[in-house]
Amino acid sequence: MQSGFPFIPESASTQSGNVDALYFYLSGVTIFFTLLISGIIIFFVIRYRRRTPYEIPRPIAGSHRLETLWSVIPFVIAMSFFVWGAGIYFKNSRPPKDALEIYVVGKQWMWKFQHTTGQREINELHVPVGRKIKLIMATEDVIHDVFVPAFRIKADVVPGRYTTQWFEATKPGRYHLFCAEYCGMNHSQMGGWVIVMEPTEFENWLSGNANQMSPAAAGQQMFQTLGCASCHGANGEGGRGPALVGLFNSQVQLTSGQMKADEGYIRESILNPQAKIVAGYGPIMPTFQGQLNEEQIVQLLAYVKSLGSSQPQPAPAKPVVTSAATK
Amino acid sequence: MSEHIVPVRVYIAIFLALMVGTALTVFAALHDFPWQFNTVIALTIASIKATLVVLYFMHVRYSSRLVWVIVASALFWLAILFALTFSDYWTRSWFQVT
Amino acid sequence: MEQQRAAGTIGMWVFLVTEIMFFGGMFLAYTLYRNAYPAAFASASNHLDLKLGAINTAVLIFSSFTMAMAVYCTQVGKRQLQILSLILTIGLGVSFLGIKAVEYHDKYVDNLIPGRLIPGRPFKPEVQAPGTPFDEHKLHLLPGASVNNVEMFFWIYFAMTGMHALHMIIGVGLLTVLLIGSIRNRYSPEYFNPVEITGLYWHFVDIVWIFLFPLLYLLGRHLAHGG
Amino acid sequence: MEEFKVPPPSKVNYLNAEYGLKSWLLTKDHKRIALLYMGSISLFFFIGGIYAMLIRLELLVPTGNFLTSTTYNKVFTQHGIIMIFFFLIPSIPATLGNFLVPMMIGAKDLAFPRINLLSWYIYLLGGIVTIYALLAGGIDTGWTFYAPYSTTFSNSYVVATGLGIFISGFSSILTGLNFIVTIHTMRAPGMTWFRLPLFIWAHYATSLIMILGTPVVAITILLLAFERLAHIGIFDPAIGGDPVLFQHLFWFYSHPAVYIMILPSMGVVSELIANFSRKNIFGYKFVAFSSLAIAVFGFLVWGHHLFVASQSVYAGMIFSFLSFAVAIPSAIKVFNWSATLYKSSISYDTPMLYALGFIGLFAVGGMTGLFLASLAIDVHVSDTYFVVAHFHYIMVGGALFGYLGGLHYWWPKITGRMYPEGWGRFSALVIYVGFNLTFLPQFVLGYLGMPRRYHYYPPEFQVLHVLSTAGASILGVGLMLPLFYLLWSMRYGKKAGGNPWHLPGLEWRTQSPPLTENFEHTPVVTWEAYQFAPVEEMEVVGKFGGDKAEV
Ligand code: HEA
Ligand code: HEA
Ligand code: HEC
Ligand code: CUA
Ligand SMILES: [Cu+2]
Repeated sequence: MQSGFPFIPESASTQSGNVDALYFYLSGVTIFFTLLISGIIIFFVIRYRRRTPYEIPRPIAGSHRLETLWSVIPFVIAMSFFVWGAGIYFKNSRPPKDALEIYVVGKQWMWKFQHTTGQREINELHVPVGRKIKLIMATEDVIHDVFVPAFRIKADVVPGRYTTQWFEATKPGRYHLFCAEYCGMNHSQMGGWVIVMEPTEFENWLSGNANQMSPAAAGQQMFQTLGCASCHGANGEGGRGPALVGLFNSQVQLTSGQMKADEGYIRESILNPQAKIVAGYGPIMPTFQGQLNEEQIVQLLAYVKSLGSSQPQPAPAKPVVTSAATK
Repeated sequence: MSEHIVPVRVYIAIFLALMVGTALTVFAALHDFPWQFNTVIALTIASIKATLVVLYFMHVRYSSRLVWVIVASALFWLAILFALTFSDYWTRSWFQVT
Repeated sequence: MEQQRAAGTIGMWVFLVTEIMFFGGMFLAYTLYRNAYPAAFASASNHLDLKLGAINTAVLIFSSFTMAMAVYCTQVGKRQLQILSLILTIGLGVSFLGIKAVEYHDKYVDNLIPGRLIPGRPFKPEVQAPGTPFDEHKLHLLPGASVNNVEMFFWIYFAMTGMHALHMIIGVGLLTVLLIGSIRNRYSPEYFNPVEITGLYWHFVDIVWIFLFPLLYLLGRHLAHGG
Repeated sequence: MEEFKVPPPSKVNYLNAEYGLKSWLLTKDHKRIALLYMGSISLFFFIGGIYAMLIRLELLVPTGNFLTSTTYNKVFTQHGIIMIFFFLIPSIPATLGNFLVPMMIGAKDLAFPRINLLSWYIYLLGGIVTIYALLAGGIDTGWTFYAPYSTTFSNSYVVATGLGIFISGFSSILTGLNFIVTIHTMRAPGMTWFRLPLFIWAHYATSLIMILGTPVVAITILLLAFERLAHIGIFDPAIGGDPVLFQHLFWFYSHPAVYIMILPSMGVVSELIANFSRKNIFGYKFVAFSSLAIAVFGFLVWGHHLFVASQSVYAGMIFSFLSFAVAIPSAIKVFNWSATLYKSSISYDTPMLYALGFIGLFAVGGMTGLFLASLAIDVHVSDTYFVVAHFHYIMVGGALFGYLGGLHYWWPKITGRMYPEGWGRFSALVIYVGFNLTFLPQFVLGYLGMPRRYHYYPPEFQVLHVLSTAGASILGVGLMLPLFYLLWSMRYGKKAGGNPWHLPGLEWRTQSPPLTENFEHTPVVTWEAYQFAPVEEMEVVGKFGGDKAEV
């Protein structure tokens, strides 16, 4: 498990190398300045120690030139930190289009994962190496946080909305998964492992656990039992309510404007349908708030998404936080 | 500090202005203006009223520079609180609908 | 003495800065959620009693005026008028609180007290069904408004007006002390700092209301004409 | 030319002017109030320190079960709350600041002595309410109180603790208000703004933060309490609220609050560096204005605590940028202090050791803050021990070192007696070593991925945790020493005299301990800050500093 170099954790994702490089750069600068300052101080302290009890050294007023110098140099260095750090961050917070989606629901104190193909896991996540993975995350109760040190990723999971993050594992292995936002009694045990497998192995694992219903299928079932179908049509083709086919990622015409139908929007449409009314329809859809847990909402979402997205999905502008808060 | 004593007629004038402002703002609120102008009008009138109170009832107009600075800094910090918080919310997709 | 006076005034101004920031937190929350849920906030806003709100605004402005007069009368040494102004200010302040209490009671009757602020009386307004005759006790929801977010409005309404009322109560207390002081002839053109500082505080409370009134009562009125 | 006389030491001073408990509890003397504060914050420091020791003890093994998870969570929460709100925020301002601000500007007292006393009572009330909450069952939300855990899910005394913090917040507002008004209106004749010691500038900047930030956290905690009690709140997603708004409001205060903690310490260090090297501060104006700059910029960066909290990516970049900007005034201070030492006359007295230690440790703590401000790195190390190490470096290695240095420096003024120099140097050394051993390993732990607020942890982290605990025991012993020898010196220490360090500051131009009124006459200031005069002149009554310094 431990890598050869004991100061950094295992590096197992496409982004971990970038983060480490920046970390080394900052460490270098920090060590340099620490040594510089300590060196200067120690030198002065010895060189200019008090030799006679009452000596008075000549006052020196200061020097604008020097002061400007040591304001500008740190500023320039700091800006290099900023540009580099923000660059990696910005890139890493845009989930790629072709990512494999995995739904994550946190609750005190466990993680539930569900693959689009139906496999469910608790506190363990199996993923293939070399595939981009996007986590769509929700929580049943308080704020949690998915943290995988080996991938250098971390993002809070916030009540009332979806947050996302992504990674691409580069090395098969077992890596720590931690909850990194304090969430109560067993916060320190709310974790487990991310198991990265070779693609073929992963396929085997998938088929070995294939007896579960996919979230979309489960969502479809609920769509019937909850009575969504009575308004939206048996297959989401529309009726008293608008058609849901091709809804995902399309631009919806609302009475109050336009909006992209992302995950957050669909979630809100189910939980707080009054907030945003589709143009041409009345506010008749009942709210399902309080009747569904996050897992069920995720399944409905998966079903609506499975009805197809009308447009080629443009790269979302604000990842990690793409989501909208629910009303 | 100034020993400036503000004449009574100034107080009366300000008082009347404030009353007129109140009437105006209620009147304006009941009319439908395009875009967000209802909000703009309401807040502009409120700000004018507040400014009048601060300048005349609270004597800032006749006060030392220090008092001006104090008032200004309060507004400045309030602006920081708003501006930077909204730098988050306005760049989330939450506010896409207008 | 002069230094003392300056210190008192500056001290009060600095204190008012903290008050601004204190209310600032709530104004921020208000702005945020008003932007997020305009329809719900407008619907809730329209349910407030515009007439009482406007009267209260006038009452408070009038009290600010009498307060200013109290300071003036102390500065020029008109003691009788000074006492009268203080009594008027207190009276107006109390009237404001009385009217506010009436409004609060109306909300109580309509089950609009949010959360479980009043045990056993949760937030549960009746919503006016479309097409039914207008009932002032029912919540008239504009399109796009959800009752949940109306509750948010009412919480912000009670938090802000409640905090404001608390400041009014403290202000009335301070004014009462001043009144006793002036009856005992404690203040004079040479020594009027306590009156002046209390005045600053009182005007500040007035200013808060000057903003609360349009924000809480007026924005969104135009969406429901005459409502 | 104004003659300034050092009065022959009078037998009467502020300590023995009046006797009895009542004379202390009803005192309006800023110096006595400072001592009241000093007693109470020391008490809180020790409570907080005992919690720290419990944390370190428990983390000695990966699955320690000396405490249950619930208890562990309460322990670190209460450690954080007590150390921050009841120790570090009031530490320097309410003790050394209270004692010295009037003396350094040549005033008899603060502008509002009664408000000053009131602030202590408010602080005490807040402290008692908090202690009550701790005894009644404690609180387990983390010192940051994040909603909705704190509002809905925690089964602990959140409201009572919140109330305690809310109350004590007012004491900090009143202290800030008092300082601002005092510095504006009560400076002695001739004490212009640029003759003020840098300690005063630092306190002025601190006070600004106190009055501008504290009210926001007060209203936030109030709303949080309502949300918990009445199940109604602006942070509740069920009615459309956003839990992240709580974080914005909390950090709008709590980030600037970290500068409430460090600025006074920087003020102390400026005094120490100048006075123990007998040299005026290099670039006085830069250092003075950098304090104000920190106070202002400090309000612009709070979002760097929300980088992984689902804040918008763009806001993250803005806050990251601004966080780097706030580092520059700190950098200026560090370099100017170092430059002050050039061609100076450095003594190795205990306060100076603390000051030198401060510079190095603050630099490390501050620069690791830059790691956190670099977005990509923060994503990895946020909420890990890297953060824990960062802030202990600044708050213990920085702020606490400054406080200890200042305490030793002004001890003779406060008590009239010297502390034992040998013990002072020895314990400074022990503290320095213990401190680094405690917190240096935590940087490594953090980057390796050890999350903070973890009761149980994977075994591969144990070695570093053991190192840290070992360091903490050394640190604990080191911190006990001053307690003993300082108390000892109050009775047995060498008599100090008015100006044991031979310094020009106004506070040294009166007897130790000072009179209740501080000075016999209102001083008239004719000299610049840190203008050192030959010792003969400092000692001779009537030819004191000022007139000679005209040259
Ligand atoms: C006194 C307290 C104090 C101080 C002064 C600071 C100062 C700084 N802090 Fe720190 N911080 C805390 C206390 C403090 N902090 C605490 C308590 C937390 C955790 C809260 C919690 O979650 O519980 C925290 C957390 C924290 C985070 C969030 C981490 C996370 O949770 O993910 C960040 C992120 O940016 C940060 C950044 C900074 C920066 C940039 C500074 C800067 O001001 C530092 C500036 C100083 C220097 C830079 C050093 C001097 C300069 C030089 C030696 C020259 C060389 C410089 C250059 C080359 C640029 N801090
Ligand atoms: C002023 C602020 C301050 C100070 C001075 C300290 C001082 C110390 N802190 Fe603390 N700390 C915080 C503020 C502070 N801390 C905060 C804000 C948190 C975050 C809380 C949260 O997550 O919510 C934190 C969290 C924190 C953690 C992380 C807990 C976790 O995330 O799980 C740890 C772990 O090592 C720790 C250790 C220490 C140690 C060893 C000291 C030592 O320096 C303490 C030394 C002092 C003494 C030891 C007292 C004097 C001696 C005695 C009382 C005698 C007894 C001694 C012996 C028997 C040896 N602190
Ligand atoms: C009583 C009829 C009714 C029921 C039952 C119903 N809906 Fe709706 N739904 C509507 C109407 C009408 C609209 C359009 C108006 C609006 O936006 O509220 C709508 C809108 C939506 C939208 C947004 C569509 C768009 O084009 O933007 C989604 C998504 C949705 N519903 C999903 C569901 C799901 C999932 C269920 C079941 C859990 C459900 N609905 C149950 C009537 C209904
Ligand atoms: Cu979930 Cu911590
Ligand atoms: Cu910060």
